[in-house]
Amino acid sequence: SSGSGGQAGDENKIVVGATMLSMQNEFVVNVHDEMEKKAEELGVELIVNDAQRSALKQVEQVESFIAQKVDVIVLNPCEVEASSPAVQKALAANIPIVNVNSATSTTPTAFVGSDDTEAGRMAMRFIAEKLGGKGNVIMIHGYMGQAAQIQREKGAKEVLKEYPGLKLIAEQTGEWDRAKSMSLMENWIQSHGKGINAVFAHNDEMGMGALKALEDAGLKNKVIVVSIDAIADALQAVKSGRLDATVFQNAHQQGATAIETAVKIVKKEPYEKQVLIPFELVTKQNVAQYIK
Amino acid sequence: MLCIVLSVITPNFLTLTNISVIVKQVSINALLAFGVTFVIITGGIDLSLGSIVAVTGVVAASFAHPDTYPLLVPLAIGLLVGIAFGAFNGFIVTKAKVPSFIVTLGTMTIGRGLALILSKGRPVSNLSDSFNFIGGGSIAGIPLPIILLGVVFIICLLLLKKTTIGRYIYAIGGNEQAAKASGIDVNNIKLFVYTLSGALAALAGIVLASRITTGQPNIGAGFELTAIAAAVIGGTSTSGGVGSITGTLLGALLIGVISNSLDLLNVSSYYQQVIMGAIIIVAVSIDTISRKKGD
Amino acid sequence: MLCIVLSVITPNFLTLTNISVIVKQVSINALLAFGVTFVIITGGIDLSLGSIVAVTGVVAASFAHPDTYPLLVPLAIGLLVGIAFGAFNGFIVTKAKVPSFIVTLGTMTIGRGLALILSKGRPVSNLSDSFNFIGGGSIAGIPLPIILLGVVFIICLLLLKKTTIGRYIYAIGGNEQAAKASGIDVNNIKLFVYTLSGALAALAGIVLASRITTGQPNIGAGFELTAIAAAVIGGTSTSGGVGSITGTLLGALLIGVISNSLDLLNVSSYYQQVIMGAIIIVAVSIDTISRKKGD
Amino acid sequence: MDSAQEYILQVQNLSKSFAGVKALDQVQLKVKRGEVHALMGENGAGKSTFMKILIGMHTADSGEIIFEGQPILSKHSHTQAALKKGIAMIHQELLLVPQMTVAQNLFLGKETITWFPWWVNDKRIHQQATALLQKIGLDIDPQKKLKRLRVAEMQMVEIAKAISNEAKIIIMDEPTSAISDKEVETLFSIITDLKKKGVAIIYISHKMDEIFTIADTITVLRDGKYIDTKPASQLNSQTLISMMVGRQLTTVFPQAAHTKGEIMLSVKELHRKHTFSHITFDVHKGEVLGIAGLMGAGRTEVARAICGLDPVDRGEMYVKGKKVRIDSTKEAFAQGIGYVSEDRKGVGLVPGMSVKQNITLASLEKYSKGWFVNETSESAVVSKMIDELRIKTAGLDQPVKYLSGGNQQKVVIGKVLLSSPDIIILDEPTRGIDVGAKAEIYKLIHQLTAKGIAIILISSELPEVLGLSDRILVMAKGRQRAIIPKAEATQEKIMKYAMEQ
Ligand SMILES: Nc1ncnc2c1ncn2[C@@H]1O[C@H](COP(=O)(O)OP(=O)(O)OP(=O)(O)O)[C@@H](O)[C@H]1O
Ligand SMILES: Nc1ncnc2c1ncn2[C@@H]1O[C@H](COP(=O)(O)OP(=O)(O)OP(=O)(O)O)[C@@H](O)[C@H]1O
Ligand SMILES: [Mg+2]
Ligand SMILES: [Mg+2]
Repeated sequence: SSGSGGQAGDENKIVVGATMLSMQNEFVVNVHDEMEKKAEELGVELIVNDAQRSALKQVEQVESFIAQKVDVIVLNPCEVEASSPAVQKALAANIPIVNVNSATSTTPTAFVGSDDTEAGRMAMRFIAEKLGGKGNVIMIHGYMGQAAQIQREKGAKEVLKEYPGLKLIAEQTGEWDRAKSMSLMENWIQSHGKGINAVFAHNDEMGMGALKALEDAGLKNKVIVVSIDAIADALQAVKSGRLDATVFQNAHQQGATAIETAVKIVKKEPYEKQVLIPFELVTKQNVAQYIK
Repeated sequence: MLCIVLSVITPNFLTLTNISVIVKQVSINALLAFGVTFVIITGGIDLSLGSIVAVTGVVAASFAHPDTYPLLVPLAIGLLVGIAFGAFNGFIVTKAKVPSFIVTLGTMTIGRGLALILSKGRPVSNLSDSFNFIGGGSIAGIPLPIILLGVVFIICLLLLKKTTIGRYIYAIGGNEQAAKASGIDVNNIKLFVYTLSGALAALAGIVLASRITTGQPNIGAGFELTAIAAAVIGGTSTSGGVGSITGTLLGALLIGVISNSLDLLNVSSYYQQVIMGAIIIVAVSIDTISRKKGD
Repeated sequence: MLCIVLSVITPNFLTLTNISVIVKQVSINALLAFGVTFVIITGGIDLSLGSIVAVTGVVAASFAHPDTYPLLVPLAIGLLVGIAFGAFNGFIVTKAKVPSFIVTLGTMTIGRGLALILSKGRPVSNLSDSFNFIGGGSIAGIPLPIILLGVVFIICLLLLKKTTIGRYIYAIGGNEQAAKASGIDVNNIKLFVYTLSGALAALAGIVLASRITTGQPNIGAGFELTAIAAAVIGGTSTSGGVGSITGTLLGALLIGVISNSLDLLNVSSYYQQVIMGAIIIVAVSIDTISRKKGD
Repeated sequence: MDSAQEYILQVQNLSKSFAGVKALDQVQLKVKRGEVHALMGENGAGKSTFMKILIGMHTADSGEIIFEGQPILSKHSHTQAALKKGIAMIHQELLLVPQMTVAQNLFLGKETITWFPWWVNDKRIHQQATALLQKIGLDIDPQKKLKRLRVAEMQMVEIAKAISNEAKIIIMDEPTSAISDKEVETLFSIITDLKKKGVAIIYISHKMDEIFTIADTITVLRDGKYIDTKPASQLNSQTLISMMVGRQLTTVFPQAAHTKGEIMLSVKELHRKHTFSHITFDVHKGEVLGIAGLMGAGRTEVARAICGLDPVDRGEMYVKGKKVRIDSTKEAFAQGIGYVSEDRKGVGLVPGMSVKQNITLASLEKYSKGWFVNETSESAVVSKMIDELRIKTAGLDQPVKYLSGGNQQKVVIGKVLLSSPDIIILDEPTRGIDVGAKAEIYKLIHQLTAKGIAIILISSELPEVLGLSDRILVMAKGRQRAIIPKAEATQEKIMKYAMEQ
């Protein structure tokens, strides 16, 4: 069957068009899986496109959804600004659009996600408390310019400002990548050696990379490592006491709520314009409840 | 041959709006591919395209905030940046005789860095409506990027097929020694070709920034490979001397149509990649084999 | 020449541990660069390296969970996958006569898709200690990746310089017609070269997966360019017939040292890119100019 | 009755066409052991195509090849098999690897295997190469990169390579097109040796005197068709030529008195490190200045320097009395100097471009309005040139790489003529050109001088230099040894200066 959308097939079946930031990102894949599950449960047709991190592609995919006349669009934005035209176009075409996970500068019909600034704050506050407000910190950024990177940095730096005893001795982008961040950490161990007290990585992949480098250098027991996302690998590492903490971002709830909200909008049922799903700090104490 | 592949794949999707969507989507890649076609015909390569797209986008956007400068300023400055990059590539390739692969790999990295430095790593947004019109507006119902693509296509076509410069470009790629011995100023032509490629990348960068209403410092990574792929699928030989603008346009359309179709068919993005790769190999294989038979 | 650049840059960083760190970091890129050096000398290119790294990493990791298969199984299967990819590249290049750029661009996309399909887009983790030892362990204080790099280096060096196969590889790149007229089985040699490149990429993929203790489906994008850059910086000519394994190793080291130094100096990543690009262009320019003077 | 024993090679009804153009039409050939069998025909007659089928580089469309009583399949490219069976070939277009050394080229594909399979022993190869080069009296360092050699040396390497194959039959496709008399002698003594060992030679050349010196039997092709096979003793130059061209052909060097005019080009004390020095001469309007010398005398280098292809270290040049500095070919063209290179493949042609595009490449601006090429006037002028030079081509748009060697040479000449130069440097202009075309080029040279064009003619064929030049400059070892007026010039005198140390 040609997938070309709403006018074909079952008259009553709602068609949802979704464009995802990148299906190579474990977190996004998790959100996506939950969306599919929910779509099946609610009996709606879900068309998923992968923007492969390109805002341009994302805009194009939304244009394509508009041409296909889908009933509602779910957008997992690549960029705050650059993905905005997608929202504008959908609204202009009178198709409701729901942002999931991160924001665009143009306000969509509804937003489901979490506040990345809060995640940055949470992680850095954990470090500050563990170090007693004094020590040398390293930050490994995500891909520069992406919303998650900008906001996680912002949150972390807010906390750093509160603790003048904490010194940010180095920061660099690990491009969300485990191998890259491992190399970075190896190099920092060369230049800063035992001077490093804590590492904050913008995601778990990079956190795990830094962790491995520290372990290889025999420094792990002296350095606190915290990252964000709570991917399976990271949860295992927290459980076994290798990783000090990760921040749980609830992919499942985000994905499910996004579809629910989208369907509500189409059915003209009442819906919340903004659903903020809180981050949760995961440490050795509470890790058990996050491991499936 | 490619035409056949295109028309076999396409029919289901040939609604008028969808064609316009596809062509619009293809326009950025086609602009880049036109430029790199010239470079490849001379026997070189240009890997800096994606970064030039990012830099020019960022720079143009910085001058395109509402109520600051007239529209001409961001356009002119953006183009100049692209031309400067292209000219730099051409200069090093011709003067220092460094392989174009290395030079443009270098400017690719430099360009990316500059885009990030100039934008401080943050997207440059809040652009004037007139600027955003370039990538988003239409004239007489035809989206502006499509019109632009058409104009550039015709200019490039004429330039390559009908002018002395075009003839010299083929000659250099076919046998540089012979071109030199025929009194052709090889260095100047090469300089021109890289500059043109840079200028077209700048144009693409401006259209792109306007289309997504932001100057994105990290956009465009990998664009160069897709552009080169379009050129090579369209029959341009990476060993130089052979190629055409029409072929490149068809190559770009093929890539665009495949990816659009797969999206429409709701093929999972993982399988999309496998299918896309396979179609490209198969299409070019059939093309090569049938051309050989004709020999 | 490159040696000089290296030693000018390096002295501050010449602690023994740092050298070992650099070489370890360089090892992945060097393995890929060795393979692609063979391909480039025959006049081809291999863009599929990064994807092969990802696929083999994912596949090997899938068979490397603790208490499942003996270590040999993930290693053998991983290598086989890489060999299959390489052989496929070689097969299409020689049989369908499709330009290697297109073939390997196709397999690059296919490989990435397969890696994602096989891993369902999620990293494959929880690997056995013995598997993780390959990339993380040391023998007599020397990290295993460095030992491996040394062994592969010597094999590649001998293969290219001392065997008939190496001789024929140069001949094909230098003048394919002449090679054919001398009775060399050009297709077989090309097949071998792409297969070797695939096998080395598989090796790199296994080492990398072991080093980061996960099979990552999205790793390796852009690795091919860095590998090609190492080869070309090391003097391999993209037009074929010229190149050496030692040169490629130096090229890879240069890239590694620069990026390590810039990290150590805590240069912002934006400026790092600009500096990295500039150094590459300048280094190769000086190299080219001085070599021309020596003529 | 012909016994299969006697004939090492028998070819029957062989046909081959390229994209509809019949290159070979039912040709046949019978070669005896130990004979030198000349294959003759005009440019484009199909000789090289025929030979490439024998060596397995082309596939025949139909026909039968019997080698040593066994049929050879010509369905696949099988160069390797042909070499193994004992067929070797000296290629018209030198097929060598420029980046590899002489020794490596000589033993490419037959490196001696040592203690380990695939292991090459470069020392052994080097020794063997030295011995081989010595045997054929060639003074080249086997460790030199091939691209550093002169064209003539490359041709000798190609010859040495074919000989080292220990083949039963050696095909020689214009082996002497780039070498001088001394090397030709060497080659002929090698051929005599080979004959004694029972090796058969198929010999292709456009040089008549060579044919009658060396050939036992002659087979003639014309337009891809088999004409006849005769013992060489039954033919002479005239009868052979008429078999080849199908008509009578006379006058080799047309005798027209040149009227010497003003000095067009004057070169004073030109010097380039390691290549030539003290080059001083004038060329007058309407004059042919011949440059003679042995292989490697530096003639080509002087020509390249004058045309701006290579830089000079010292010296002055005057065009029509005006001092000029020429740093690029563009300037040379602007000063009215045109150059026909001896290396048509490397410097002369863009192989992938059409005949038309190659011919107008150096003068395109004349056939364009503004930036745009005026294709009508371009086609018209090219058609005229094709007629004038009798270039055999399927059309204006035929890529030159599909032309036969001789016709390619004519394209290069046509290109330079179109740039309407005042001074033309012809470097081995008749290399690989058949007798008919040669006569036409000689005629052309006279037409040009009659128009007042000054010509510098570099040629390794002494009769040609003697026959065409008004004065002859002799070079040896990069130095100018003498300038001899035509009246005083003899072969012996030229050779005396050319051999000077
Ligand atoms: N690969 C090819 N494709 C198309 N036509 C070709 C090809 N090779 C040769 N020809 C044509 O076949 C004919 C015979 O060419 P060939 O090279 O065999 O001539 P030849 O007798 O060797 O001439 P010469 O004396 O000039 O070397 C020519 O008309 C040529 O244009
Ligand atoms: N050292 C070198 N490096 C590069 N090219 C060289 C070198 N020596 C000679 N050549 C090439 O060889 C050609 C000149 O050689 P050639 O033997 O024709 O010289 P010549 O003195 O004119 O001899 P001939 O008498 O054979 O014409 C030039 O085209 C040049 O490019
Ligand atoms: Mg011939
Ligand atoms: Mg010469």
